[in-house]
Amino acid sequence: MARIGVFICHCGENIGRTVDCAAVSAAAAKMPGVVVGVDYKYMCSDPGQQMIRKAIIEQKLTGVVVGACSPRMHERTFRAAAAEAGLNPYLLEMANLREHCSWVHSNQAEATQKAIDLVRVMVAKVRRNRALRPIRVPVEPTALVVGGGIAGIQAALDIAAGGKKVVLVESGPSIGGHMARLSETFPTLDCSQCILTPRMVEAASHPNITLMTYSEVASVEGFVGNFTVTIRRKARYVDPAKCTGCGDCFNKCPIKKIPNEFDAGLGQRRAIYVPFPQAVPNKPVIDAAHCTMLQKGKCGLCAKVCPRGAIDYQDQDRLEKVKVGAVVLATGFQLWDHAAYGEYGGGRLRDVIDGFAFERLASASGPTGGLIKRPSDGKEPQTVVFLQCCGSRDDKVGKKYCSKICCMYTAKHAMLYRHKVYEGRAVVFYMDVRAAGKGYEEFVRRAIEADGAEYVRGRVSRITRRRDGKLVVRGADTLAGRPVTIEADLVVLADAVVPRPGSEKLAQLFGVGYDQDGFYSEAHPKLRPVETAAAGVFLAGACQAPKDIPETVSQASAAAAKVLGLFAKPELEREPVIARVNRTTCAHCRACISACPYGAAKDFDIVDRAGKVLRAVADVNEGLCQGCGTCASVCRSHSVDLDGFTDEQIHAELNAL
Amino acid sequence: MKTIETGRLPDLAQALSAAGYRVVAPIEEGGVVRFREWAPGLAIAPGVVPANSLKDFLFPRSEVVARFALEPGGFSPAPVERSAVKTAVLCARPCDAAALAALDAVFNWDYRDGAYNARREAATVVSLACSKADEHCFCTSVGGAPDGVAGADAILRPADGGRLLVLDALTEKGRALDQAAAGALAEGPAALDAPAALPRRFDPEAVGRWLAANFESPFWKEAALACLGCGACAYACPVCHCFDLQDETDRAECRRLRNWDSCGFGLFTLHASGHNPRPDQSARWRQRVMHKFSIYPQKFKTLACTGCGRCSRLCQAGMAIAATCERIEALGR
Amino acid sequence: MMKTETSTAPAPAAFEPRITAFVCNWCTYAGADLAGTSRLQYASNMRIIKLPCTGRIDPLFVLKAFENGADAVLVSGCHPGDCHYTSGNYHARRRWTLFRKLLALTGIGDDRLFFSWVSAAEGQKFADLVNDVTAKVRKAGPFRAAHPGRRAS
Amino acid sequence: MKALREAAEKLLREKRVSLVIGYEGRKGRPAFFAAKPEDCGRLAYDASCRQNLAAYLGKPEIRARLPVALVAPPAVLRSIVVMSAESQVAPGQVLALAVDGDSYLGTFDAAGAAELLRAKYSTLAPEPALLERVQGLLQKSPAERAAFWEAEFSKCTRCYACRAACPGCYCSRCIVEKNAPQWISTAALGHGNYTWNVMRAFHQSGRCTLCGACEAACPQGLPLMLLNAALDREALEEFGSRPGYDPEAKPLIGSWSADDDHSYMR
Repeated sequence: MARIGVFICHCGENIGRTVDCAAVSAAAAKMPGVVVGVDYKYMCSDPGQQMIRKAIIEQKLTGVVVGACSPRMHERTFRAAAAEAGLNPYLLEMANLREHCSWVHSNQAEATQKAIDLVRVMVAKVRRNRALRPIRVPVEPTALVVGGGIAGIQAALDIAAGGKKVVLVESGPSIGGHMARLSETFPTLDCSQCILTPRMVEAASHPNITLMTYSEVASVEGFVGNFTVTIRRKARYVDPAKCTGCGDCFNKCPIKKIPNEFDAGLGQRRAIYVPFPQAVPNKPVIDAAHCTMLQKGKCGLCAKVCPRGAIDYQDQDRLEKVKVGAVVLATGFQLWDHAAYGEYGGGRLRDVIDGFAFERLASASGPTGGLIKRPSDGKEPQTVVFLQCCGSRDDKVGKKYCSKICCMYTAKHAMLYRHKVYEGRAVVFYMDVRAAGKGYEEFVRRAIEADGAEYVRGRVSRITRRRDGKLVVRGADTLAGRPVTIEADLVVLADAVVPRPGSEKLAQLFGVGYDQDGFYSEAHPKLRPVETAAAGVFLAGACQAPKDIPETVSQASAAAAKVLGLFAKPELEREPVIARVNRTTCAHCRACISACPYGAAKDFDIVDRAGKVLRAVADVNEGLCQGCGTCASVCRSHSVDLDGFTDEQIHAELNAL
Repeated sequence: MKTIETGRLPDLAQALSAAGYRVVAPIEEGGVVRFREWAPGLAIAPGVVPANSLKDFLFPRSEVVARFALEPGGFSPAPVERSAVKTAVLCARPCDAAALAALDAVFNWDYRDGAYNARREAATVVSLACSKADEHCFCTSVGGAPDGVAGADAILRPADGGRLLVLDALTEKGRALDQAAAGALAEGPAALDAPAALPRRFDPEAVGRWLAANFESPFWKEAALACLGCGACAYACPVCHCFDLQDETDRAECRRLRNWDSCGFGLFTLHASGHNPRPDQSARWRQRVMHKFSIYPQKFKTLACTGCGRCSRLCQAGMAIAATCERIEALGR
Repeated sequence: MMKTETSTAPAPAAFEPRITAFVCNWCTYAGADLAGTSRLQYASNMRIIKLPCTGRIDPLFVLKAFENGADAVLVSGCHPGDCHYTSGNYHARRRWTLFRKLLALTGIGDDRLFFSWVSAAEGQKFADLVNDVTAKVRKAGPFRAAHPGRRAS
Repeated sequence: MKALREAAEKLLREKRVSLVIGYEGRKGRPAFFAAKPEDCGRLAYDASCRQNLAAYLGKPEIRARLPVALVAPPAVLRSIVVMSAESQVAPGQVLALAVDGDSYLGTFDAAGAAELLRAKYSTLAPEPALLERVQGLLQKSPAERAAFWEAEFSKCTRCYACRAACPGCYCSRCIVEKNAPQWISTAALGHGNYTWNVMRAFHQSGRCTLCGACEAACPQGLPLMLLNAALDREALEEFGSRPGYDPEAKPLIGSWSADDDHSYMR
């Protein structure tokens, strides 16, 4: 038999002013199943909570309704109080008499009547409440970090420093990502590799970090705390265990003229190669597409010269399973292909290059040893035009959004160029200069004032190549309001920042959302910027939105903190509001399985002792279920129910109205 | 003889409602002839066996049998009015009237059902003898006749090739109705039409004997294959009387309802444990046949079937109880 | 015997509609909270049933509300794309598109059944919505006792 | 019909099925169950066969005898495809003896049935007369519509012949039989009848193949197809839903698209 206690709060004057709280508690006391009906000035105060605890114990209450403020305000408070008195916290419900009643109605009679109704509804509900226990799921204290750029490296190092194991997966042969390709970094102009490579080495050598380069996520099973991720270890054709990285193989390799991706195609590599001298691990892989041995079975030179017999042409992709409790996605970005702009040469003009190409030209470790030489004829360009917002802020051909980093790296490029070519002209076309950030505005001003970069506000309408090799850049100076034509030797386009190819597929594997541009969606744009809708999956870096290095690193550390927080307890506790299937009545129409946003509803075979399948039904995975209840309402026979919002509770609430 | 032209049945109805009767008669609506309350202007369709039976007006498909007011702090019983309207049923079928004996028996054997008896006493049944029958009719096989008078307070007999109907009062109620209807009736000679010729199809006793002895017969499995387990047969049947009690509660009160139920439903015998003593449709179909031809006769000395044929007329799957009985009789031989 | 079912009560002079609202916990319920904290005044005719998500709302809930004497029903949740559970409101939307057609066909029209997206930030929208719905239902009058969907008391 | 009988006989002789469910060649064309090749001579089919034999696939006694074959006009073929999309029919467990008018079209499994439907019957639609009645009803005022349905639903005795007739109603425990809580009143009174009939129709949305068996089965002659046809058209116009053409189809209720209409929401 139900013994419900109803506690009406005046909230000082907030409720009492418009609702006759005494009348409400008196009416409540007469409701079926109610044994206590009292009102008090401040229920959330210590004496108020004491009043509830006392009643629970002395009156042996089986349920409690607190008529007060919004449950969003104090449900935790009162449920905690109930728990202290030995009542299961989920046997307490709140009627919202303040936000939904006293504050929005002025007529006392009406407000009081509504308050009584709201309390009656909650009394009816709480009579059907069942004691619920928080869902406990064990946590595998190992993190998977996908992407070996600065974001992934930082996240991995922080998690490892926190004493937890990390599996760092990188699709390329080496970690380091784009940052390893940069010459200097704004706004301090310190050498990118100088600050990055120590981190790369640390990541590779850290006892808590397992590095998996040249590898990709193939499939994902499980849920927060208990993911099983299958990693595809791509065939390297070089046994890293045997290889010492001596370099004999790639020095002898006859296939020499493969454009080097790392150098944005400006330099060349062999068919067996390490992407760059400081690569980690510093061990070559064979590019099967270009290797004549793997293609035609001819050559085999590298195997001959390898002193350790590390070359294995029979090598194949392997699948490896790892169990992890949390995942950090740090897959980064790439530059949008400006070939879409016919007016800029459609990608056919060799001296119209993108930001990365310029980084490689300016980099001491680049194909030109740090000398600015234009690709077509290797001459030093005397006039360089830099073009911002190439594909950004252009929803016709390019992207709607601002790529955020281009203003700064263009200023840096202009600066670096002027440092290397004293007489050279650096002309920057821009729409706006967005230099919000510590030391950023100063940096741009330096480029203009100290280093004499010429900033022209306006767009470039077309770039054409003249016979003599000059690039004729026609545009408009919108400040002066006149057309400008510049004869340039090199044009650098600040192409838009876009997600890596295949990032959608990866998001789908992990159940992470992404926007129309393919950037991963955070759980909340303000308050949960590193979480995703998929519990236990976090974001770091430019895979979520264009970011510069400091931002990327801070988000990576934030993600690491989230992971460490998740790993702090051996088990994780979740709200027990989850769906349950009545296997006796389930007809296995699979509507719930199709509807579940989390893949928590699954097929389940009912088997006899001999293991023979008697019947298939639907089942809900407690770890994955988030408690939306969509499955319950697509179930025609109502064989799925939702704890905390059961059919019985809702039916009772409706009958009380 | 007291006569009325078949086409003028509404006059009879009019006279009776003028005399304070609620008149129930077969009335066509949307292609379906149904017993329903007659109102001025409505034509009466005596030609066919209506889709529903007389039962509807004595034992309605749903009725409130108890009320509880949800007072602050608890429940308290509220009165349920038992008033039954004085009703005349026109053109009931002899097979409908014959069913009354079976209903009276079950609603009075251990406990006098107030609601049923109030309506029963207030009802005067005027049946209409059948001058034709269809392939589903089999009253003659279950002790009835196309012009049978069992259960009727008065009977109308077709005469002069169906042009006229001759009214014979059979009981006190019947004579009272006769009086009330006097205005609509003519006095004169009429040549009674021959009742429908309906050869006997099976012997219910033989069927009953086989049933009592063959509960586990494999016959049932195959005989019930077509049955889809709806309640159409039971609800159309003039004798079926099973019901279910349901409570419905809202903010103000709780009502206890008595609703028709059918042994054809799987839920009918489903235990709370999940066990079902009648696990499949063959067990349910067997129950239906046995109840009508074995169990009920043993208990009340009367069959629970009057051969009206509604069940087979309405069955979407072509289940026919008469055909089943024929086969059972054959099995018995 | 159906008589008790079909008595039509004439609308009382001052008709105060009873409106039942089914709202999701994360958007509309929070929006209603915001209306409160902003002290926006609105009609007191609506009673809210809180659910985790519009995805949880079964059409049976709506019919039960009408059966129990609601003069109108409101269903409200997160805007498309805002669902706390990523897609519960998309499932709800499709369901209601079909269900309202069925109700319209059987005599429950747009003046009885209302749908709205109200985010946690739209306190004003919620208040306006309640006032607007209440006004419309006042105009529409009591949900006919003769409507088969309503229990005759 | 000869071809149909021979095909059925063959299936039984070759033991590909344990049972052929068809219509019998006597008055009313009741369901007929052929378990032996020699029974097949009694099979017949014509337009008067309104019963949807796929409804038997939900019956445990029949499921216990799978694999079975069904005599199936186009609407029944669609029912079989819907049931296999809803994992009620395992591949190869049900064979359809496809018929149309008086011609036999061959024996198909669910996938084959879907192909046949897409090839030959891609434009099945409710009869114009039926749609006109729906439109006519929608022209009326809500009060008139309510009155119309009240008159109709008041005839409902809750015999559930409609449910028994419908292949879509294969739930082992129908929602109306759920009593904790009892969402739908089992009393054959206004509110229970309304909720029952409306929910029965709604539960078929995106699944109903408009075979008409429910209306044909109703002893009281309720115009149930008005509800089904209205929903069918809405589902087609709003979501392009055409149930029974794809054995892999996702359920209409239980899937969504970001560009579903919500003009009626504010």
